[in-house]
Amino acid sequence: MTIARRGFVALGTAAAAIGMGSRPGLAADKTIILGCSIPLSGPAAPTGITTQRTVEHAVELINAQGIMVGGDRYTIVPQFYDNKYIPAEAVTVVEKMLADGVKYLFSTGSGNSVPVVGKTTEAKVLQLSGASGKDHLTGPKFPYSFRVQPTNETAYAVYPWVKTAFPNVKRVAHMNPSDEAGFTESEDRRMISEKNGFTNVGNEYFKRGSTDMYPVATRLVGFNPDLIDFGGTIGRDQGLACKALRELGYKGHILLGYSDAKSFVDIAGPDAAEGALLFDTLAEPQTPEQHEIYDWWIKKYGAPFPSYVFLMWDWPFILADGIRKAQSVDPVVVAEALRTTVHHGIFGEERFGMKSVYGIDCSLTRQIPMSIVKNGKPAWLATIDWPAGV
Amino acid sequence: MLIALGVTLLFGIMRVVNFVHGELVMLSAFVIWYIGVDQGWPMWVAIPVAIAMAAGIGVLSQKYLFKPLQYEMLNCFIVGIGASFAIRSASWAIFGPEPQAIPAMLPGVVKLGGVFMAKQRLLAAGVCVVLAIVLYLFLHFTKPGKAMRAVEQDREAALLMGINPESVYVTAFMISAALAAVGGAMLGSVFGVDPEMGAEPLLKSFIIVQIGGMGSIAGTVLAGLFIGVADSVTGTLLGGELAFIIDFAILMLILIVRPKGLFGYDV
Amino acid sequence: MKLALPALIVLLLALPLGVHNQYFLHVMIVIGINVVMAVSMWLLGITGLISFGQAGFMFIGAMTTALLTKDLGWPFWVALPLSATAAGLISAPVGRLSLRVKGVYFFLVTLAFGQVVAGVFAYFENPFGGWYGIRDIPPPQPAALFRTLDKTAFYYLALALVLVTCWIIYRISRSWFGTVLWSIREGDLLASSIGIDVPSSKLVAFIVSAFFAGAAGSLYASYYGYISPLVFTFEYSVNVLVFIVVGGFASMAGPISGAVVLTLVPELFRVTGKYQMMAFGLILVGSMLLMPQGIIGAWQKLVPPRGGR
Amino acid sequence: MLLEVSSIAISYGTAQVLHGVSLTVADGETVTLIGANGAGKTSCLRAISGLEPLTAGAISFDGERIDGLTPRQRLERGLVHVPEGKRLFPRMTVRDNLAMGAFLRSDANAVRSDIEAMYARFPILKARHGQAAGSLSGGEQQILAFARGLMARPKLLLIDEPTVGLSPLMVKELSAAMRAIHADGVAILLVEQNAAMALRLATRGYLLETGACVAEDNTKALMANDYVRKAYLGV
Repeated sequence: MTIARRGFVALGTAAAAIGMGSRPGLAADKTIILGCSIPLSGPAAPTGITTQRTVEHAVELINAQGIMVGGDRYTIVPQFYDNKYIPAEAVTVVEKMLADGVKYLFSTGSGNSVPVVGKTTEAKVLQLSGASGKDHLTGPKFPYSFRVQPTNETAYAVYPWVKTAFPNVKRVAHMNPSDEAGFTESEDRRMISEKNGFTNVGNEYFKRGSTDMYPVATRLVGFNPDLIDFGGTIGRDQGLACKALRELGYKGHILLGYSDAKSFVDIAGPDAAEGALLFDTLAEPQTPEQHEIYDWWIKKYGAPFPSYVFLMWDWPFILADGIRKAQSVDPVVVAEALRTTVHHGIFGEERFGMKSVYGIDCSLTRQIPMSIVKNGKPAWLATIDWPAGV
Repeated sequence: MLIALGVTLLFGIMRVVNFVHGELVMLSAFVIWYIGVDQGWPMWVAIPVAIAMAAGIGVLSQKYLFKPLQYEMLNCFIVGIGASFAIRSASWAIFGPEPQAIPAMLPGVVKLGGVFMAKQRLLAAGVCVVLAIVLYLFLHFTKPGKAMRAVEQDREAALLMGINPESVYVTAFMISAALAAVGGAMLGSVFGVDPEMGAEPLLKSFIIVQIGGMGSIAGTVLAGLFIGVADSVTGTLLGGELAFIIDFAILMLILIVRPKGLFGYDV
Repeated sequence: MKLALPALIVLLLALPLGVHNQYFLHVMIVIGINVVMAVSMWLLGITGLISFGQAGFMFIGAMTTALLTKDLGWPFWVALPLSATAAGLISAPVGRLSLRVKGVYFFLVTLAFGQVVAGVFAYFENPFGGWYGIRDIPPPQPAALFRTLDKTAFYYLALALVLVTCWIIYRISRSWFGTVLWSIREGDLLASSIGIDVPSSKLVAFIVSAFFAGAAGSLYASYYGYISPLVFTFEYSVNVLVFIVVGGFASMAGPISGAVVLTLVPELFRVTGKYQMMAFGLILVGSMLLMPQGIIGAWQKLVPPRGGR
Repeated sequence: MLLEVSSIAISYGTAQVLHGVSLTVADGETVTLIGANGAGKTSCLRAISGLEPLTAGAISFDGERIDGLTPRQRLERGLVHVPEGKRLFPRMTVRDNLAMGAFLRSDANAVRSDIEAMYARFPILKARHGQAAGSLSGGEQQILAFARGLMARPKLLLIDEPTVGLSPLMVKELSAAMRAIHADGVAILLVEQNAAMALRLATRGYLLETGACVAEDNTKALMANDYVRKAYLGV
C-alpha cells in the first residue's frame, strides 16, 4: 500500500506542477507566451543554460516597458523546456507548445530546429532559431521561420576580412562536429572560403563531446594548412582541439566562434590559445550597453562571463520591436513586420536579411565582432561590417 | 584508464556496473577545482579532500543504493543510471554553464620521437601505471586484498574462510571511488571540468574492462593501452568518422572471437 | 478481470473521439513506439540476454522506410512490412555471430553493432543522408488522413502496430517456444540437457525482436518525417532497457507498463525545464529501491495473481 | 560432546529439506553421514557451518549454543567446513589458498610454519605451490581443500563429498589423508555418497533419507544392516 500511496503523491505533485506551468497559457489575453526549446541537460547544456538566463533578463527589461499593441499592453512570458539536444525530444516539446497554444517559439541548435520547422510553419507559429542552418530551416517554404544569430553565414563577413588582415593565409582546413550543425557549417564555410580565393586543403569531422582530439588534430596538421576553421565546434571541444593542435606542433592560425573566450583559454591553456581568432565573439564589452549586460551577469551569477550572452541578447528585443511595428500579435503579421524591422542592438544596426542567398529575408545580419587571444586573455580585435550584397 | 581500474574492481568483484562512477569522477574534479583553483588552496590539500569525499560517496552508494538491491545486475544498472542523471542535472544547476579548468601540475610539452606530448598527459599516464601497480600489489600481497580476490572468485568459500563479504564490498566501493577521484584530478587537468565529463570515459572504461577481461588488472592496463593506441591509429589514418565505425567493428570482432576478453581468464 | 483487456482496448480506440489535444495524442504515439520497442526487447530478454542493438535495428527499419517512400515513392503500407523484414534479415547473421557470446559480452557486442549501424548510415551521405539525416519523409497514404497537425490517423496506426506486436509476442511467449525461452534463462546447460536447441531458439527470438524493432522504426520515420543518427543512439537502447526493468521482467505487462509510465512521467515534469532530468533520475532510483521486481512485481504483491504465470 | 545437533529443520522457500535431524560428534571422533542424493546431507553441513539459517532446532559446539552465530564466529571456535565441489579460489596460487585458510589467524609466523607442515604432509602441494589452484587435477584440488581447512587449526572438520568424480586410486589416497587428519586428533563429520568408503573410515554413522535421520549406529552394525547393504552398499 505504501508504494501505491507514494506513487499517487508523486503523480499529484507532478499534476500540480503542470497546473502551475500552464496557468499563464490560459490567461493569455495580455501576455505573449514565448516557448523556448533549449538543451538544459547533456553535453549541449551550457548554451541552453546561458540562453535561459539571458532571455529571462532581456524579457524582464522588455516587460518593464511593455509592448503596446493598439491600446493593449502586452508582456512576454517565457517558458523553458529541455529538449536534451535529441530530435525526438525537441518534437515532443514543440507538440506540447502547439497544444498549449504557443504562437512564438525559440529554439537553439539545428538538430532541434530542423525537425520541427515543418510543423511550426503549418501551424503558423513564428519560429526563431539560434542555430546553424540553410534552406532546410529558412527560406520561402518556411515564411515564419527566422534565424536570430548569424552562424555559418558569419563566414561571408569573416573570410574577406581574413584576406586583408592576414594576407599570408592561403590554405584553409575545416574541422566540425559530426552532426547536422557540423555538416551545415562545413559545407557553407568551405564554399565561402573558396569564393574568397582560399584553398581548401582538408575537411574533418569528430564526434561531439569526444575527449580525445589527437586523431583529428593529427590529420588536420597533416594537411599543412595556414588556418584551421573550427566551424560549428563549440564548448569544451574547442579548447581541447586547440591544445591538441599546438601540442602536435601546429603553428598556423586557428579561427573559432560560438565560444566562451575565457573557458576556451582555460581549457586550451594560455600558451596554446595564444593568437587564436574568435569570430562573432565579443571578448570584452566595448559599449555602455554591453557593459551593462556584462555587469548584470557578474553581479547575478559571478565570473566568468560567457560571451555567448551577447549573442543571445538582442533577439527578444527584435521580436518586441516587430510586434510593435506590426501592431498585432498574429505571428503571420509579425513575421512580415520582422522582415523590415531595423533594430539598434548591442551590435549596432541589426536586420533580417540574406534574401540573395535564401530567397527571403530571414537571417539576422549585423556587425561581427572579432577577438584574439593575447597574453592569455581574450581581447577585442576588430568589428567587421556585414558585407554589402549578402 | 584510471577510471577503468575502478570499474574493473567493482565489476570484477561484484558484477556491479556502477554508473555513478562517472559522476564521482566529475564531482571529484569539481571539488579539486573548487578547493585548489577557486579557493586557492594547494593541490596537496584539494586532491586528498576529493579522494575522501569520493570514497565517502562510494560507501554511501554501496550502503543505500546497491546493497538493498542485493547487487542484482540490471537493477543496479538502472539505479546507477537514475542517480547519474540526477547528479549530472543537479551539477548543471549548481556549477553553471561554464566549464572550468584545473591547471596542469606539469605544464609544457616534450618531444618524444617526433611527437609532441603534454607533460601533464605523461604525468597522468605515469600516475595510472603507478596506481595500477599499487593496486596489483594490494590485491595480491595484502590480507584485505586477498580477501577481495577470494570473494570475487568464490563468495561462499570466502565466507567459510571467515571473510565478511559485505565489508569487502565496502572496501571495494571505497577504493574504486578513490580511484575515480584521482581519475577526476587527471581528467580535469587534461580535459577541463564540466558536468558531462564523466560520461564518455565511463563508457570507454567499460569497454576497456570487457576487452581486458573482468577483474584482471594487467588486462585492464593492457586493454587501455590497446584501445588508446587503436583509437589514435584508426583516427589518424582514416579520419574521425570512419574510425568510429572501425573501432566498434573491431570491438565486435574481438568479443566474438575471444569472448573472455583479450587477456581474460576462464570463468 | 477477464473484461479488463477488451475494455482497455475499447477505451484506447475511443480515445481520439474524446481527446483532441494533439500533444496528448503525440505522447500516446511516442508511447506506442516505445511499447513496441520494449516488448520486442523483452522477448529476447526472457532468455536472459539484453540486446543494446535494438536502436540499430530500429534505425535499419526507419532507413528502409525513408528510402523506399521518399526516394522510390513506394507507399508506406508496402514499406512497413519490408522495413521490418529488412531488420529481421540483417539480424540473422548478426545474431548468429553475437549469440556466441553470453551475458555482459552480449551487451557489448550488440552495443557495438548499434554503433556500427549508426556510423555506417552517418558516413555514407548518399543515400543515407549522413549526419543530416533524411527529412521530408512522406506520411502514409492517404495523405489527407495522415496530417502534421491532426494525429488521429497516426494514433490509430500506432495503436494497431502496438496491438499486433503485443498479440504476436504474447502468443510466442505463451507458446511451447516461449517456454523454451524461459527455460534458457534458467541456464543454457540445463535447457540443452532436456533437448532444447539453445542456439537456434535464441536466434529465432533475436530475429523476431529485430523484426518488430524494424517495424517501430518504420512507424517512427513516417510519423516524425525526419530521421538522423542522433535519434537511434545507444542511449535510446538503454532507455528501452530501463522501461523493461522498471516495468518488471516477469510478464509482458512489465515492459508495457514500464514504457507507458516512463514516457508519461517525464512529460508531467516537462514544465520544470532544467529539473526534468533530475526528477526523472530520482524517479528511477526510487522505483528500483521501492519496487526491485518492477511495477509488475509490486502489482503482483498487492494483488496476488490467480493461477500461475 | 564436541558437536550436538538437536532436531534441526531447514526450508528453502516453501520446501522443507530437513525435518528434525539430530546427531552428535565426540572429540576426535570420525562420524559419517550417508544417504542418497538429495537426502539433505549437504544442507545439514551447511546448517552446522552457518551457511543456512535454521527454522527449528539447536546446534551446540563445545558446550556452547552456536546456531545464532555467523560462519566467521563458528570458524573462530574451531568448526571448519570443507565444502562440496572443493570451492577453492581458482585464480590464486596453492600457497595463497592455504593462507586464506588461516585468514582469521593473526600469528603470521605460526601460519608460515603450518604451511610448511602442510607441504611436508602433502608433498604434491609443495610441488605445485606457485600454480593457480584452478589448474590442479581434481584429486590435488581436494587435497588442497583439506589442507586449506586444516590451516584454521580446526577441532572439527566438516567434509562434504570429497571423492566425487575421482579415480579409485585417488579415493584411496584421500582416505589415507583423512585417516591422518583423524590421527592428529581432529574430529571429522564426513558426508559421502561412497558409503562403503565412508563407513570404513568412520566409527559411527547416520543414515539420512528425505531430510530425516532413519538409522544411527556404529559403522560395523550399519554395514551389517540388510537395508543399508542393499540400498547403499550395493551388495
